[in-house]
Amino acid sequence: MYVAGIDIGSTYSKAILLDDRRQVVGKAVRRTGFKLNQASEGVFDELLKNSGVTREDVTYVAATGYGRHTVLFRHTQVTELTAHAHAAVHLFPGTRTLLDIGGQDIKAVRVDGEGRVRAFRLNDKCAAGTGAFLEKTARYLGLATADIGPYALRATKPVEISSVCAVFAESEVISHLSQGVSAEDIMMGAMISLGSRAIQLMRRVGLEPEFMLTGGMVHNAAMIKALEDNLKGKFNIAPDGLGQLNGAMGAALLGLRRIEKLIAEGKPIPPTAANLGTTAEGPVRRRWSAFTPVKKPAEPCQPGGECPVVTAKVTVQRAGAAA
Amino acid sequence: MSTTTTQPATDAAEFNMREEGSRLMKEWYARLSTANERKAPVANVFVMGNAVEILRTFDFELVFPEINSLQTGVRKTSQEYISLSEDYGYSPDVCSYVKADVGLILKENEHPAGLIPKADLAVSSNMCGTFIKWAEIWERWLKTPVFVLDLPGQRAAGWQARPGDAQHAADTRWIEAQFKDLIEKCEKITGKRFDMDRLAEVEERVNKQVDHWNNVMALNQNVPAPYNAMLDGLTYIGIMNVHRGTEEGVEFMRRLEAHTRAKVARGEGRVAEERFRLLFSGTPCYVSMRRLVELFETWGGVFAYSDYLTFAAGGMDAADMRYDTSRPLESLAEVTAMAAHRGLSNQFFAHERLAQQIKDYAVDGIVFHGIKSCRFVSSGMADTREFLNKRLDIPTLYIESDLIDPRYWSDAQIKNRVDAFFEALQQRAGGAPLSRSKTVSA
Amino acid sequence: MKYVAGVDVGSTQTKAVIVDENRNIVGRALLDMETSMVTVAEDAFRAALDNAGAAESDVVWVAGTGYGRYKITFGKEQITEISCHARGAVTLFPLTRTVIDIGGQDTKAIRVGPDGKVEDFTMNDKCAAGTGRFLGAASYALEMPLSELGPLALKSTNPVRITTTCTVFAESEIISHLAKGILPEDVLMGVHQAITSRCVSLARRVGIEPEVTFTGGVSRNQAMVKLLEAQLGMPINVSQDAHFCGALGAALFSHDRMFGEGAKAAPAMAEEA
Amino acid sequence: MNAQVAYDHEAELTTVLERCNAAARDYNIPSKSELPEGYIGTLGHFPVYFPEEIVHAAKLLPVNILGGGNKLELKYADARMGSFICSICRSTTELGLNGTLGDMAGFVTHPICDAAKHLAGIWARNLPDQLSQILYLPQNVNSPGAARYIASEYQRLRGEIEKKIGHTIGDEAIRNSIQIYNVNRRLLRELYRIRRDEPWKVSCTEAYLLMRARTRIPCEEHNALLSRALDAIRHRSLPAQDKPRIVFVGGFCEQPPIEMLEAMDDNCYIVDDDLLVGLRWFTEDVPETGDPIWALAESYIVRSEASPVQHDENKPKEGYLLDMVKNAKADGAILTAAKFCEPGLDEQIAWSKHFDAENIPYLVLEFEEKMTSFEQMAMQVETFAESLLFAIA
Ligand SMILES: Nc1ncnc2c1ncn2[C@@H]1O[C@H](COP(=O)(O)OP(=O)(O)O)[C@@H](O)[C@H]1O
Ligand SMILES: Nc1ncnc2c1ncn2[C@@H]1O[C@H](COP(=O)(O)OP(=O)(O)O)[C@@H](O)[C@H]1O
Ligand code: SF4
Ligand code: SF4
Ligand code: SF4
Repeated sequence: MYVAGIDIGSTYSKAILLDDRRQVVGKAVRRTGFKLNQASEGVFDELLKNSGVTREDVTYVAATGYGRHTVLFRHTQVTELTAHAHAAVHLFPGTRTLLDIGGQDIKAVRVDGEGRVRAFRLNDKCAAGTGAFLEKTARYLGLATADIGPYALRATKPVEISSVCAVFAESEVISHLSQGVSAEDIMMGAMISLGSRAIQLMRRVGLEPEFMLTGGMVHNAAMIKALEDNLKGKFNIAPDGLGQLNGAMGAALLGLRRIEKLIAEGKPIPPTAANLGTTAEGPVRRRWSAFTPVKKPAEPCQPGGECPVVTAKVTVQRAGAAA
Repeated sequence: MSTTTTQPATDAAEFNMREEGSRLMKEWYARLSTANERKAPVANVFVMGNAVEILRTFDFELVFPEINSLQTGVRKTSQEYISLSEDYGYSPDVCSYVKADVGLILKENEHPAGLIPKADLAVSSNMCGTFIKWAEIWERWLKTPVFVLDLPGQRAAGWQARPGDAQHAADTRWIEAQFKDLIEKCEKITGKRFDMDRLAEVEERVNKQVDHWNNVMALNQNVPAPYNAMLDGLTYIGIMNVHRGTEEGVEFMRRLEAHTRAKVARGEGRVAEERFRLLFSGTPCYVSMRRLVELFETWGGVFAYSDYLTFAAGGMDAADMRYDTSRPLESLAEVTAMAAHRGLSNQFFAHERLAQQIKDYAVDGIVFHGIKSCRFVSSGMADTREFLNKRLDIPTLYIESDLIDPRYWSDAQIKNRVDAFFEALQQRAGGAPLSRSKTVSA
Repeated sequence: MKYVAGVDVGSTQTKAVIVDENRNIVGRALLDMETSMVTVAEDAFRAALDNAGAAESDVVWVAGTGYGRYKITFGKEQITEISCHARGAVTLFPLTRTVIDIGGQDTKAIRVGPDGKVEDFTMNDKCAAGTGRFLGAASYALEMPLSELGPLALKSTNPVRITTTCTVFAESEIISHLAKGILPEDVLMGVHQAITSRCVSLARRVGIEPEVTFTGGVSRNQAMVKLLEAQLGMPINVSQDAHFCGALGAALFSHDRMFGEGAKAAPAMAEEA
Repeated sequence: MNAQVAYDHEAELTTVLERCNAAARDYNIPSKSELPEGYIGTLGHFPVYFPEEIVHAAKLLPVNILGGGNKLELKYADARMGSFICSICRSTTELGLNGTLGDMAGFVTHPICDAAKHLAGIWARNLPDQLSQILYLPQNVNSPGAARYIASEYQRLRGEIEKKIGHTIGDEAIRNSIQIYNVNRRLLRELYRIRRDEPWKVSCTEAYLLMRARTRIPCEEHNALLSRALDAIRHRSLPAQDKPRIVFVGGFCEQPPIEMLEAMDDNCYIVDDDLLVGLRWFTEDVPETGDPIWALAESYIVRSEASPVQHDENKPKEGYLLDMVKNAKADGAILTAAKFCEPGLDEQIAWSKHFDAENIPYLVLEFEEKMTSFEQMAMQVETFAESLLFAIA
C-alpha cells in the first residue's frame, strides 16, 4: 500500500510517496508555474516515475500547500502548517519550533510532542522577508537560485541591506556595488537581513528548542548559517533533501494515519473529485459576501471613473433541507 | 516635597540649563531607584490629567512611565525594550511608549537611568485612551491598583465650558467627586490622613512654576528665538512634569526665565542666523530629535514653538488657570476641568489654537509630525493641516516617524522632504532654492 | 555662449539637460542606471553636452537632483526633485497647479501656487507599489519593452483586477493571469489601473487643482495618461520633455543663479513644448 | 423529513436574511423621502455603545456608522488621516467627505479610543451643519457619582437633540423606546442562545447580518424581522457537523468583512462573539418605569457587558471572556484585532496571555475592514481547526 503526499507551494511543487511502514519510496520536486492543476499532475507523474509504481498502486493521496484544492485526485487535504508540524515531529521528535521559508511567505510554528500545531505566525503580504527577496537580489547580481548559497558563503564582510522593500533593495544593492562592496558580501548581507526577520517571527511564537528549518531554504547553506548565527542555536534539518519535502511528507503521514483508521474501522476509502468527474466542490452555504445588494451606489459615479460598486448577480441557491 | 537642598540662585548668565536640567532628572531617578527600599509610597502617573498635586501631599514618589519610555529613546536603547515586548506578543502598531514600558517590566524594571520602583498606585486618565489600556497592563500583570480619572473634555466645536456656566459646574462636581474617591484610596494605601493645607502649599508652588513657564514660552516670541522649542523645550517640559509642585521645580523655572530674559536682552538666538521660524505640531521623535533639529537648523530654521509644549505641560498655558489656594480641592477640580478642555483630548479647536500660535510666534511655517504610535496626537493632524492650508496661507510640512521606535525613521526620506520644504520656503521668500547655510552630510 | 546643466540621477534612469543663456533646451541625455551612480551621472552629462554640441568649459553651473543627487561629484549644487519637477512643469505649462510625477521608485504629487511655487507635496513611502517599478515588473513578466506596455494596454476591452499591491508578488500574479489564458492587454490594463488608483489617492492628499501636469518616466506611457485623465476627470498636460522635467528644473535653477534674478517662467520654453 | 415544511422555513429565513443583508450592507443614509414612516431624520453614532433610545424617542432614526466596507475606494480621507489610523475611522471620514452621510442630523462619537474621539472634531470642521459631538461615556464607572454623571451627559444629549429638532422629548416617549429596545435585546439574547446550544442552526454570518440590520432600520421593524427569523431558525433541520466550537472576539468596533466571517463558518462553529456588542450591551432589561434617563444611565453601569474600551474594576475582561468560553462550551477562541486599533491590540495580548495560563487554545488574527484577500486568513483558520480536531486521525 502506498500513500502520496503532494505539496503545491507558491514556487515549488513537491511530492513524496510512502509505503505502509512509513518509508520513503520516491520523491519529486518541480517548479509550480502558474497552471496549478498541471503542476499537481506533473509532479505526481514524476513521483510515480521516480518510485516505479503506477497510479493504481497509490491507495491514498493527501494534498497540502497553497494549491491543495487544485489537486483533483486528492482524497483529503490539510493546510501546510498542519502538515509541516506533523512531519517535523515525526522526523525529529524533539522539535518544538519550526521555521519554514518558502518563496512567498515565512511561517513560524510551535508544535507539541505529538506534532500538533500550538501556535503559528506568518509574515505579511510583503516580499521583504521571503525567499522572493533573496531571489530578487540574486537576480540583480546575475545569480541563479541554486548558486546563491555557495556564492554567499565566500563573503568576508557582509553588508546588511537595510531597505524594508524588496524592490528598493535593488537601489541599495547598486549603491553598495558602486562603493566597491563585493557581490558575495551583498548576497550574504541580504541573507542576514532576511535571517533576522525570520528569527523575529520565530520569537513571536516563543523560541522553544529544538528548532527545525524546512522549505526550499534548506538547500541554501549560507542562509542556514545566517539563521543559526542569529538564533545562536542549531536547526534540525531533514536528511536526503527531505527538508523541502517536509510539507508533502506531513501530508502523506497524516494520510497514512487516516487510511489505517479507515481500514481498522472497516470503512471504504472515499472517492476523489477526479473519481466523481467533478471539478470543484459545490458551495455548501450561501455566500452572503458575494452580493452587494445596494439600492444605489455608495457614492455618485464619477464621469468616466470606475464605478466602485460591483453589483454581482448571483443565482440564488436554496441551501439546507431541500437541497 | 523638597528634601534635597537647592543651590542658592546665582547670576542668570551662569545658569546652565542643560546641566541643571540633567542634574534634576538624575536626582529624580536616583530617588526612584531607592524608593522601594525606603518603603516610600510610589505612584505611576501620566503627563496629562494626573492629580499630581494630591499625590504630592501624600509624599508619593512619582514615576512617569511615559518619561521612562522616552528616555530609552533619548538614550538610544528603545529598540531593545520594544523588541522585547514585540517578542512577547505586542503588535508593531501598538504605541511604542507602552511597548518600551512592557520591555521594562520584562527586564525587571532595569532602566538605563536606574531602577524603576514598583508602584503602589497608578493614576490613569481618559485624556489619551491608551493611558487606560496601559494602566490595565499594570493592573493585570503587576496587580497595581489603578484609578482612572475621568476628565470630561470638550463636547462640541464652538463652545467651551467656562467657570460660571452649568456645564463647567457639572464637570467640576464630577471631577471633585473622583478626587475625593482618590484621596480615600491614597489614605488607605499610605495610612496617612489627607492634609488640605499641604495641598494648598503644593498648589502655591505650581502657580509660581506655571507663571514662569508661561513667561519662558512667551519669550520665544522674540526674534531671534532664544531657544529651540523642540530641543531645549523638551528639557524644560521634563522638569516641569517631574518637578511639578516642588521647590526645585519652582527654582529651575525661575532661573530659566531669568536666563532666557538675559539671552533675549543680548539679542542672542538659538541659531547663528535665524532665517525661518517654525512651529512644530505633534510629538517629538526622541530617538532622532537631534538629527531632525539639525536638518532644520542647517537651513536656518528654528522651532519657535510647539503645541506639544502646551498639552504635555498639562494644558496649563493660560494665565487664568491659577489655583485659588483658599479652597484648594474645588479649585483643583475647576482648573483640572478647564485643563482637560484645553488639552488635546479632542480635535474641536486644534486648528484655532494653532492659528493663534502662528500669530503669537510669528512663524513662517508649520511642521506636522505624525507619529505612528500615537493616535492621540496624529488622528486629527492631517485634517488640521488641510484646514489650515485652506484658511491661512501658511506653508506646512507633514512628516511621519515615531516617538522612540527607530525603525520608522527613514533618514533619506525625511531629509528629502525637509530640503524640499525649505526650498519652497525660500522660493516663497522670493529667491531661488539656494543651498542651506551650512553644509550637511548626505 | 554659456550654458547651465541639470542632472537628475534617478533610481532607474539618469537624465541630463543643457540649457543655454536664453533658457532654451539645447541638449538632452537619458541613460539607464548602471552599477555606479557617479559614472552614470558623468556619462549622462557628457552625452547631453555632445547632444548640445557644447564644450564642458562653457558650462558654468551644474545642479544635481534626484535620488542620487549627492553622488554627483562634479555638480555645484543639489536641489530636491520636488522643487525641480515643479519648476520644470511650471515652465513647460505655466498654468500648472498640480504636478504628478511617477518615476521608477517614487511617486510624488506636488501642488504649486499661481506663482509657480511649491505649496505642498507628498510622496510614497517605503513601498514600491504604485511606482514605475510596478510597470517594470510587468515588463519583466511579459518580456516586453517598457515603451510597448502602454500601447498594448490601450487595446484592452476587459481589464482584470490586480489584487496584489506588492510589486514583487504582482509579477507572479501577472504571470498567473496570463497562464489562465487572460489576454496580455487585459492584464496590462489591470496593472495600469492599479498604479493609477494608487497615484490618484496619493495625489488627492495635496488636493488636485487644474491644470495637472504629468512628469517623470511613466508619463511617456500613453495608457497611464489616459487612465489618469479618466480618474481625475480632467485633461492633463504631458510634454515630450516630461521625462526630463527634473533635470530641466535643476538646469533652470542653475540658470537663475547664473543669469537671472527671480524665477520668472520663460514663455519661450512654453512655446517650445 | 417533511421537505415541504422545512422548505417553507428555509424560504422564510432567506427572505428575512435578504432584507437584513440589504439593510446591513447599505452604507447610505435614507434621505428625507426614504425615511421609514414616522421618522423625521437620522442621527449617526459610532460604535461601541450609544443610548439609541433617546434618539429613537425623538423620532430620529439612530444609525450606527460602521465604516464603509471593503468596496469603498478612499478618495478624500487619505488626505485627512495619517497612515496609522484604523480603517473604520478612515472610511467613516470618507463617507462624510464624499457626501454619503450628508443627510444626517448629526454624528456623535464616544471616547472609546483616541481615533474615534477625534473623529467628532474632524466632523465638526468638515460638516459644520451637523450636530457633531462627543458623548462622554465615563471611563471611571467605579467612583460614586458615575451614574449621575452619565445621566447628566444623557440629559445634555437630549437637550442638544431637542434644540436640533425643535421640540421636546418626553419621558414617556423614552420609556416607550426602552420597551421596544428591551424586546430587541431579548430577541438577540435568544439568537445567541441558539448559537450556543445548536450552532449548526445558524451561522455566525447569518446571525451577524440579522443583527446588523438593526443599525439601519427602525427597531420596531427589526423586532418583527428577528421574530420571524428566530422562528425559522428553530425549525431548521441542518445536521450537526464535526467542527470545533469557537468563541470569536475582537470585532467590537471595526467590522470584520463578511468574507472573514464566512471563512470562520467554513471551519468552525462560532458559538459566541463580541460583534456589535453595543447592540447587546445590556445583560438584562432596562427598567421600563421611573426616570428613563436614570434607568439608562444606571443600567450602563450595573447591567452591562464588559468591553475592551471600557475600564471597570468590577468586570475584569479576561473573566468575562473566560465565562464566554465556558458558557458556550467552546474548544478554543479566535482573538482578533483590527489593524491599528490600539485598544483591540492591547486587549488581544491580555486575552492570549490569560488563555496561555488557562490552557485554552486560541488563534490570533489581525483583520482590516478594507481587506479583500482572505486566502491566508482562511488557511490559518483551517489550520487552527485542524489542530483542535486533528480530524484526520
Ligand atoms: N537549490 C536551492 N538553493 C537555494 N535556494 C533554493 C533552492 N531551491 C529552492 N530555494 C529557495 O526556496 C524557495 C522556495 O521554497 P519552497 O519551500 O519550495 O517554497 P513554496 O512552498 O512557497 O513553493 C525559493 O524562493 C528559493 O529561494
Ligand atoms: N519609453 C518608456 N515608455 C514607458 N515608460 C517608460 C519609458 N521609459 C521609462 N519608463 C518608465 O519610467 C520609469 C523611470 O522614470 P524616471 O522618472 O526616470 O524615474 P527615476 O527618476 O526614479 O529614475 C521606469 O521605471 C519606467 O517604468
Ligand atoms: S498614544 Fe500617545 S499620548 Fe497616548 S500613551 Fe501613547 S504616546 Fe502617549
Ligand atoms: S514594500 Fe516592497 S516588497 Fe513590500 S509590499 Fe511594497 S513593493 Fe512589495
Ligand atoms: S477600530 Fe479600534 S482604533 Fe478604530 S475606532 Fe474602533 S476602537 Fe478605535
